[in-house]
Amino acid sequence: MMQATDKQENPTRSGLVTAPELKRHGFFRNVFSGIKSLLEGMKVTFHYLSHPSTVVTQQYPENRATLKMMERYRALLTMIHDENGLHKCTGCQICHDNCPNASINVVTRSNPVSGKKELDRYIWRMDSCTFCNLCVQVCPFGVLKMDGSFEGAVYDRRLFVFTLNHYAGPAAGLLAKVADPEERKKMIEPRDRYSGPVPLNGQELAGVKALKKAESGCCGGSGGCCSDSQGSQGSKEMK
Amino acid sequence: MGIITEKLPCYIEPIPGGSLLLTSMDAVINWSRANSLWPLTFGTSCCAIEMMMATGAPRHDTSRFGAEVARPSPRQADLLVIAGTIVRRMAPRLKTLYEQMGEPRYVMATGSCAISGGPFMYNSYSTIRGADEIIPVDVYVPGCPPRAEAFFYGLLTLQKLIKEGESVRRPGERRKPVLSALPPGITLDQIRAEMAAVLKSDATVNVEQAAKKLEKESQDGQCESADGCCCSRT
Amino acid sequence: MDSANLLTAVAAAEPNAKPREKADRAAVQVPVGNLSALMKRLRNDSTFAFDMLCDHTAVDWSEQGTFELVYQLYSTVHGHYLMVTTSVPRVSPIVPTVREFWRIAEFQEREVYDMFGVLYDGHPDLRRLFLEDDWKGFPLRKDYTDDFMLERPE
Amino acid sequence: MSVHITTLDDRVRLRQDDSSPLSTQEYFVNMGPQHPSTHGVLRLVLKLDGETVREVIPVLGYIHRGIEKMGEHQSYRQFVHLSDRLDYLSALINNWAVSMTIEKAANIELNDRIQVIRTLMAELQRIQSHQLWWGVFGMDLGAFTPFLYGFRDREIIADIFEETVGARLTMNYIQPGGLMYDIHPGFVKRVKAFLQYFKPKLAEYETLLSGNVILQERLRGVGRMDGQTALSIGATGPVLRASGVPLDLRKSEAYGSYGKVAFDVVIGKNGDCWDRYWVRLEEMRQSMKIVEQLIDNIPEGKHMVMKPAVKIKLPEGCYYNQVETARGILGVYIVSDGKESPYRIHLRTPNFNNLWAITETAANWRLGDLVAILSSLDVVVPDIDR
Amino acid sequence: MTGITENIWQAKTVAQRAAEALPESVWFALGYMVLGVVGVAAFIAVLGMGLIYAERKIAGHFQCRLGPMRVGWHGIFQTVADTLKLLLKEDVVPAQADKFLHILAPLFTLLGTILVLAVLPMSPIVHVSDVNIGVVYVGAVSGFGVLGILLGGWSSNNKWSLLGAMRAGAQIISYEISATLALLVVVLFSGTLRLSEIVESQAAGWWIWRAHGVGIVAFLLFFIASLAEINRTPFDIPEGESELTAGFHTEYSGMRFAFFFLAEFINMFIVAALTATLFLGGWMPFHIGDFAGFNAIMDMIPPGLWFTGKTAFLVFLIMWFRWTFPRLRVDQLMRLEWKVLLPIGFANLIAAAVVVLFNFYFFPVR
Repeated sequence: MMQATDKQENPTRSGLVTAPELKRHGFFRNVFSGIKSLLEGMKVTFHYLSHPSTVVTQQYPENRATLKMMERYRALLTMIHDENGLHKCTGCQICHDNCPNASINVVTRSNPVSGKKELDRYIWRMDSCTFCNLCVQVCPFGVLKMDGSFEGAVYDRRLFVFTLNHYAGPAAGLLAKVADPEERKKMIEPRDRYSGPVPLNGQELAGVKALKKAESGCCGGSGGCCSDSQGSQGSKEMK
Repeated sequence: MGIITEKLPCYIEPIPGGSLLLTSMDAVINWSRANSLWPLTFGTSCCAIEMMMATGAPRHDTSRFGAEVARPSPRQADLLVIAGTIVRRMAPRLKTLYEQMGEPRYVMATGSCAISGGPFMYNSYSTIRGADEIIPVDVYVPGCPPRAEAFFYGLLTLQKLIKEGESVRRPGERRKPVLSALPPGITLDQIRAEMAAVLKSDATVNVEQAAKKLEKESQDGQCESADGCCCSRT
Repeated sequence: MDSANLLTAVAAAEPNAKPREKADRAAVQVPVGNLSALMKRLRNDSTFAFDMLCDHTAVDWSEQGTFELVYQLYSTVHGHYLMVTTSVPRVSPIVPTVREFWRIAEFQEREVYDMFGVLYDGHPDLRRLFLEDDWKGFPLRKDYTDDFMLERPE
Repeated sequence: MSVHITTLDDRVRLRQDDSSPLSTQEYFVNMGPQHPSTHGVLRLVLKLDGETVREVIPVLGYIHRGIEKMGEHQSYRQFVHLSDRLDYLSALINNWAVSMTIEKAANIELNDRIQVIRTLMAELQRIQSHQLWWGVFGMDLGAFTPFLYGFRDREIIADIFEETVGARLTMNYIQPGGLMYDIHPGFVKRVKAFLQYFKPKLAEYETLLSGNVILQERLRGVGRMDGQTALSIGATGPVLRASGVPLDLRKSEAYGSYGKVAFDVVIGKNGDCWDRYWVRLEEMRQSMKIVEQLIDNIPEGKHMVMKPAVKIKLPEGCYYNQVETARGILGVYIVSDGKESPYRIHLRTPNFNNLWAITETAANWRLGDLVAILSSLDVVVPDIDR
Repeated sequence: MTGITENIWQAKTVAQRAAEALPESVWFALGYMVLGVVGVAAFIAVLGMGLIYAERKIAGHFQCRLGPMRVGWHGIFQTVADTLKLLLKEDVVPAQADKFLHILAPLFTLLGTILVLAVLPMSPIVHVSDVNIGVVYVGAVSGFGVLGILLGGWSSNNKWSLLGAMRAGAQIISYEISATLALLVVVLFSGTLRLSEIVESQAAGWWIWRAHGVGIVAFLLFFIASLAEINRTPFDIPEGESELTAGFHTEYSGMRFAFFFLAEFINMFIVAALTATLFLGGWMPFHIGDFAGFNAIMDMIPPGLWFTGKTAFLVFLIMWFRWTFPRLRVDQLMRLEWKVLLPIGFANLIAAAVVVLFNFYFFPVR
């Protein structure tokens, strides 16, 4: 087996490090070196006990105010809306096609005024999202970004279905071309960020049909089924 | 659950002042349960590593919550963290584990796989699409995998559920508190303001309606809809 | 040995072995009948000395009605790779086992049986590896259907 | 024809040995799928004689998700993110393996910057993976504190990844045609800070665990496996190297930037648990050496040589490529029929082969040794089951 | 020296007071007894919770983290919450288990610890019962613990439990021998089996060094063997988490698991307290020969505090071991006992006998 050593490529750089043999000594030497090794180990642990500065714990709920996620951390898909509240999504479906497990559903409609195809609802299923970032990468218009807000635990998995766009209507660039503010208002329709209970089964979710069914269902598309207006303040009370 | 939580309330309730006693009993019992969630050492895949980061890494340290006593035996555990994918072969075992746990037991599904099958949702002949198809889940923690802080947020959410949703008056039933309809970090006011900014006057009507609905529901304290948002367990 | 020399040497050792086309490394194709003999030669002959069976898997060419069995061999002595393939009909997929040459083949063959239903002649413990013993069908076959599986919605 | 299909029930049947009045009765015990030391949902059916392990029968499939079947329905780019979920502890290296196979097949040439960053990331991932292993190894042997120390140091690398990649475990960072992001401006500083931090910590690891007489007694000579058996079982990575076979693809194939750096292949002598332990510890040192050599010499260039929206189609044919992950050789076998998604994709995962070493090594050792051997093989179960 | 302490702290146990009171009134005596029982029970509960909290906190700081933080100030009520929860948790008895034995087992384990506590001289006044054969009694009743473990493991009808119980049985019984041999050294020196008298005999100096090298060896032997008897790391083989899931208490939940858990920690205290009593002078203050001033200052510290301090130090040592060392293997454990500790123990006992016989003392014994 050892002849393989010679056959290694890059022989100039190829060093081999071999594991050391564990030595056995006489009875008493064994006992004393054994006790010495135990004491050395105890010294290491005692060092940490006696130096409170080595404690590295970050106390999460207490440090919420100062906790800052890394800028690239991927925890929540968001649609970028500019200062006027407009997004650039055209409903082109590229993100949907690239999503590995169809967590993105782009529902389009034709505009009531201009009749053009445009974004109605941008539905994102956080429950199945793998945060692989492909959608953000492939978007030709830079519509999406991954946000670092990770606090998303809920009691009901239906709440993981989000509508990312704030309004249904043409993208920012197209809307800017419309001069008349009255017409602009007609062209867009509001959408909450949360779309309400959408059936969980993937088959039903696919397509507009399910959405319409949900809208006509018990709670309607806007308010959500069971709600807590406190949102993020909730966790402060938990303390 | 023993005598205290099962039979006693029936006797105490009729006594004058018994109701008050029960309420304070609730407070104490729920406090102890919420603060002593011993997890089962159970993890199937990637999420287990992040869970270990949360429970094991000194930086995060679940022992602050009293939840570092990971029990290898389901009999002694209170919290079953489903960390990772559940496949068809594992499903009966998961059910057994859940059944072996003594009441009160709580289940937390962390990560996309445990919530919905996640990356393995489609075209997989083996992956269960969501652990709640097998056992009832109390709290869902999104992420793939959720980071340690998200895990703690889930733990806090669970504590809230225990403190608000349990009572000795109705043993075995856990009432989920009013659900958070909005994504975390977003308040209704924020949406209202943003919407108003974009859509001026007439567009806000829709949001106002939603707000009224929300307020009404939160006053009622529970959901009226028939689709079972407020899951109770037997 | 580089791949051209290797192919020549294999062809000399086993006349029925033909180079497999459209492969990115040295690859030969042998009839099932010659597989066992060739593998024995490859394992024990010092010019080949393939002491490691890196990988063994199958491909379901359902249109041609065959399973292509793929063996990836590596020699730590010479540092060369060889891919050996053989085809068996889908209707009666029986292949001789190579377990006696490489221990790991026992488990890799079990996996292939589990996923494709390829039967290994002489295998000591041929049973399902990943799926339950009473699973119906072989999932990696192209015609596998399952009422549990969901298609990705478009 | 002697094809005989068996079931697990056939396998776990006891043969009563009544030949001698002194013969003891053997019995079967299920270890797993939920067991603290099987590191996931591995199930081992143990045939025990008292405390002594007579036979180990691994039963797999408790996390078999059918990734290979899914791969046939996904585009090449999408499949990369599934490779994260194989051996999640070396997710980046898995990404690299799949990407490299695709790049080789599609003849995509990469610039030096991409190669160097990939190599850096892979080595950091290797250190991180070994840190976790060290901690868990300590815990399996009953020492709880190393677990915490391993995780403490692992967090620092997780920070490095989080800053550049945006994820902590499942990265999807190395993609066909480059990298998802260029490195973060703070990357180099963080890595250097880590190197400075971790060197004394590694010495501390040695004092706390390696030098400990109890640990040495638990590992010496336990679960010995010679090189020939290891090769026959197809074991790779530290498990194979500990048995004295210096097979390291980083050296023999010199992919990425490994050809430009000096590092040593770490091998063991006896192939026992101690060697496997020591090989991994030393590999952390070697990985740090590689990182040190590369961190100051990241060449300029683009981080992506092709646009992410471009659909990849491989020419018809079959492609096999291997890389060295933290646990051994990961091989990716792609059969393409010229379409957007592979006709067949197969992953030769290192843990699949390494696991079977337990059937060779654990017999006639005690239950406690079985845990040590299993832990020294460092299996990640989702990587076995795929 | 003894005179001073006797004058200040007149040694009288609860049982003695009860016996004194008996002629006066039966009710009075009964009151004392009830007081003793309630005292011990309360003591056990508080002590157990305190020890568990301390362990978790100390473990935290050994491991660069904080330990319980969120329940009360620095998590001070953490174990209270745990106890309450465990009390109210569903008590599962597996269907296939031997129900009677399953329920009995944790009681046996806890009983063993309570009975030992009864004779521990914690200070001259806090001493429940002063048995004249205290040392023998301690050795005898601590065997209840292993009975509970064996019963628990057997009755659970679980192979892991049984394995754990068998390991525990082998281990505890083996190490009992070494512990007893080490204990006999002290008995040889002090010439009494009464624990209070053993403490008093150390007024001039603790046995650990007054008995020359013999004392130190006996101390180490006793401490190591006792660690093994209470299944603490590095000898936590019966409940080795990574090997046997949870060992003998795999099938226990709620209240009964809490008993095992509590017994484990009380045992830790008992080992520390016994070691302190036998080798470190119990509640005796630390004296150096004839330095009267120094000795007087030492005498001003109450004996209860001395006892607590010594015990706390040893408890800390046990925890320190736990959070540093890996665990041994079964056969190594047995080898350590039968091939290392036992021969040393015998040799040490003979050496002690020689010392006593020929009166090789640096200090006078009495």
